[in-house]
Amino acid sequence: MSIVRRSQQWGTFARMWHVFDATWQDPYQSSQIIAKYLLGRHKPISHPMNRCGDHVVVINSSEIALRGDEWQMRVYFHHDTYHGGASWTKAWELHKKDPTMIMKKAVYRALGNNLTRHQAYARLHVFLDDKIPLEIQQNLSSQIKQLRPVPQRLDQISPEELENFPQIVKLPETYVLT
Amino acid sequence: MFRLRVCTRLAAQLPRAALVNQIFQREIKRSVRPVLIELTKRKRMQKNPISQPRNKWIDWNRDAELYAFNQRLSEKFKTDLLEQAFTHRSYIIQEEDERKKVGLESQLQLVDNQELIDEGKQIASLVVENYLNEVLPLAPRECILALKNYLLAEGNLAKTSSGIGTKDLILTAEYPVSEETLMNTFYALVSALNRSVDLEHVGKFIRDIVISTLAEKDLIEIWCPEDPMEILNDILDREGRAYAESRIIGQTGVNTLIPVYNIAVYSNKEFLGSGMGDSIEEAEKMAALNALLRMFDLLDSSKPISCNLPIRDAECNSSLESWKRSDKV
Amino acid sequence: MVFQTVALMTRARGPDEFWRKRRIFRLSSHFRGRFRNCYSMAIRAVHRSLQFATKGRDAKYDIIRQIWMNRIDSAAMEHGLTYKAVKEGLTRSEIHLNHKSLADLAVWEPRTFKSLVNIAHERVKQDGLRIMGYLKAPARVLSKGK
Amino acid sequence: MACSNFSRLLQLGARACTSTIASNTIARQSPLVPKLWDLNVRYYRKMKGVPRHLPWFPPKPPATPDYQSEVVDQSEENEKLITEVSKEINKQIAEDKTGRLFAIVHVAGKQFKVTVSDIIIIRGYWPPNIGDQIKLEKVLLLGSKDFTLVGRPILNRELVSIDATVIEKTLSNTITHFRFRKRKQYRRIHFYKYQHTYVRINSITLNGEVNKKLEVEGLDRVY
Repeated sequence: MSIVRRSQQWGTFARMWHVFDATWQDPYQSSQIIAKYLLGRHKPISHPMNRCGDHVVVINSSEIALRGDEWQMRVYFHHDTYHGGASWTKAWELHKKDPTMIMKKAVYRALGNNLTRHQAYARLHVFLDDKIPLEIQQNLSSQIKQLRPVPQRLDQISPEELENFPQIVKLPETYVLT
Repeated sequence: MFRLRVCTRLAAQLPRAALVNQIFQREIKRSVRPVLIELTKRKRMQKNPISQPRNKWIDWNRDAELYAFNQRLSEKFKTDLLEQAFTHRSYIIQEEDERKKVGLESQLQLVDNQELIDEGKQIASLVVENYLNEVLPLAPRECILALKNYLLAEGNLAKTSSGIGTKDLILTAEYPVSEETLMNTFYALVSALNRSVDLEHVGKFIRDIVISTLAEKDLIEIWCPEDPMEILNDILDREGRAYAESRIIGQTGVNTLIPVYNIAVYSNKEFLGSGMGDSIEEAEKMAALNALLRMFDLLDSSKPISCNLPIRDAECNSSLESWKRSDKV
Repeated sequence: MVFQTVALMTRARGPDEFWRKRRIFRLSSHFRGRFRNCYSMAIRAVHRSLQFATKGRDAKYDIIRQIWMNRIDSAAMEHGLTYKAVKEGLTRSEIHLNHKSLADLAVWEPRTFKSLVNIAHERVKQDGLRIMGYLKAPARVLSKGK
Repeated sequence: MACSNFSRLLQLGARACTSTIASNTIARQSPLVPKLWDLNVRYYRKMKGVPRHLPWFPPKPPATPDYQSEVVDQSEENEKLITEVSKEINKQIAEDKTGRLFAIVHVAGKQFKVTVSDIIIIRGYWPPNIGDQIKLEKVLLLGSKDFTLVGRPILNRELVSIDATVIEKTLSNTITHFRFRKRKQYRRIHFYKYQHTYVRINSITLNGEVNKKLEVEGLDRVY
């Protein structure tokens, strides 16, 4: 193989590092996309026998948003193999214990059940906030688009802006809203 | 199906009696197996298996084979020249010695091919270089010479030579025929064709048989400049442009075992080429190499070597020391 | 019955089974354990493997087709379109490249593939198909041929 | 990364290729032939899989084209674009700077992506014999370093010529077709081979100019 071919191959089969911001994202929908990147299914060269998966760094996993009443209804099962060792943890409890766990479990499930799962899962790095180690930050080279835009919350808008926002009706200060 | 195949294979191996058996019997007889085992055992016990060159077999008809050689290649070799091209010096010496042993005094009426070989070497070298110059007008002289050396190397020519069927026709003392002899025979054939027809026809012969093998080769594997950055800067300097400047245009996995850097080289903000590598130095080298290959028109996307151009004299390409784009474009 | 010689006493045992078994052993030469050399086990394994081979020859094309579709999809997603939209747009523009060629182009000729995606996109937009989603059509593309 | 970077870098060139599609010479479709989608319009309108409409997303595109809005006549601008691009391509062709050409050809029911000195294997019965020089006429697409010509569905056969030679006719490996039902005394074994024809692509050439309007066409052969 000539050095030109070697270099071409090195570039083609490069392991990229993507970042995904999980703020206000549904972990179970976004894990479908993340799994695609981890398994390399987003590349035109992908093939079941071709290990071309990328690394994905998920940040702000503590800010995820579950749909509807899933925080109460979604339950995680664990058994410690002893009698009476079964335990059921609700999503909000698990999230309180470890804010990265729901994201990790969602991606683990989305990777599918075959031998590539563990290698692909090892390429997932989840962080609860946007503070990530410098050596990982330097590896990054691309960003995965969020599923939905993050809406602005009322408490994040500065009071000046709220003051200057055009109003249809200017209510008198003495008017009491009940 | 399998049965048929076994039968045919046996037919080739067994004496005639067994063959008759195969035709008239539905199955293979019980006696066949022990016989075959015995035969194999004996063959294995033989210390020096006798093998003879094909042209020593009694059914060998040399004249017919020479005629077939001519026809197969659709060439017009003159018969005496063809005969001479296949006759090596060692064969004549061997024959004369044998005659002396028997007691015959008369001289052999054979001419060896040494003269043809020397002439053929010159012709082949000339033709190949001319054609490569024509077909790769932007490549530097070093590249042309490297390609020529590759094409006219002993192994390559020997392969070509045996490919056109010279192996059994060669008259030489050695057996099996060495690569050098095969190569020399090819040169002798080239010269014989030159004397039989003309130089242009020989050019086509060499183009079709030797040069066309380049079409499937990666040329960079055969020739690759050693220090591309230095060469690139020399060329840019000669053309009066700014020195090459490299910039990282992409990188990923820097702190891992498999980092990838994508580096491009620019001259006065003009893009020259880009390359990938596992370190910055490597990627820079590849970028410079890419820029060079772009200039020399040796990329994958550049025009492939065509094997149907007419044979004519071409200008000699300039070497790396004096290569300039403005001369060519 | 009177046998004159010992040779005539021998029973005719029919054809030599060695060659029949040899055919099977040739096919089982790469199997593991006793499936390689014991005939009664080898014949069973060979039958199974030949059945798998027969079925697998057809099943292979389904898998290959899946891979082609996946490749086209991932290459199209790079330019913001789905597999479905690309295929639809190209068919409507009378460009009848099949899965294999499109996958080949996606891997080896990314620029050509991009231009095809753009054509498909423009066509899908013109015909007002919903599969286009919310993407903006590329500039400077004409998909209406005369 | 290689692919995405590559395409991003050379976006400009790719844009140039896309516009060639509209050229009059290349793309031609008969008005008599029913179009593929004519029958299925209703089906597409019912198609599912449309993204959910969230309040902060821009409004949906209409399901059918808006026929009542004002149509801006862009034909002049388009014509200008077409001439501009085809001029650039023709310049490359005239100077022989197209580089390596590749094409997608349709041979014996299959499509092959080929370039010069490739060998393609055609499976099954195919009449051409060893040594036959053939011209592959169904060219679906022709590409080079800087432009792509896309046929609708095929390119003009006077514009592109792909010459090929049949170099070998042989058979495939033996394929064993074995059917077996256990405990049912059912066992069938068949052996077969496919015919293989090896075809070497000798040259891919562009004859004449792209988007050139000829007075008379189709004179290269008479039926």
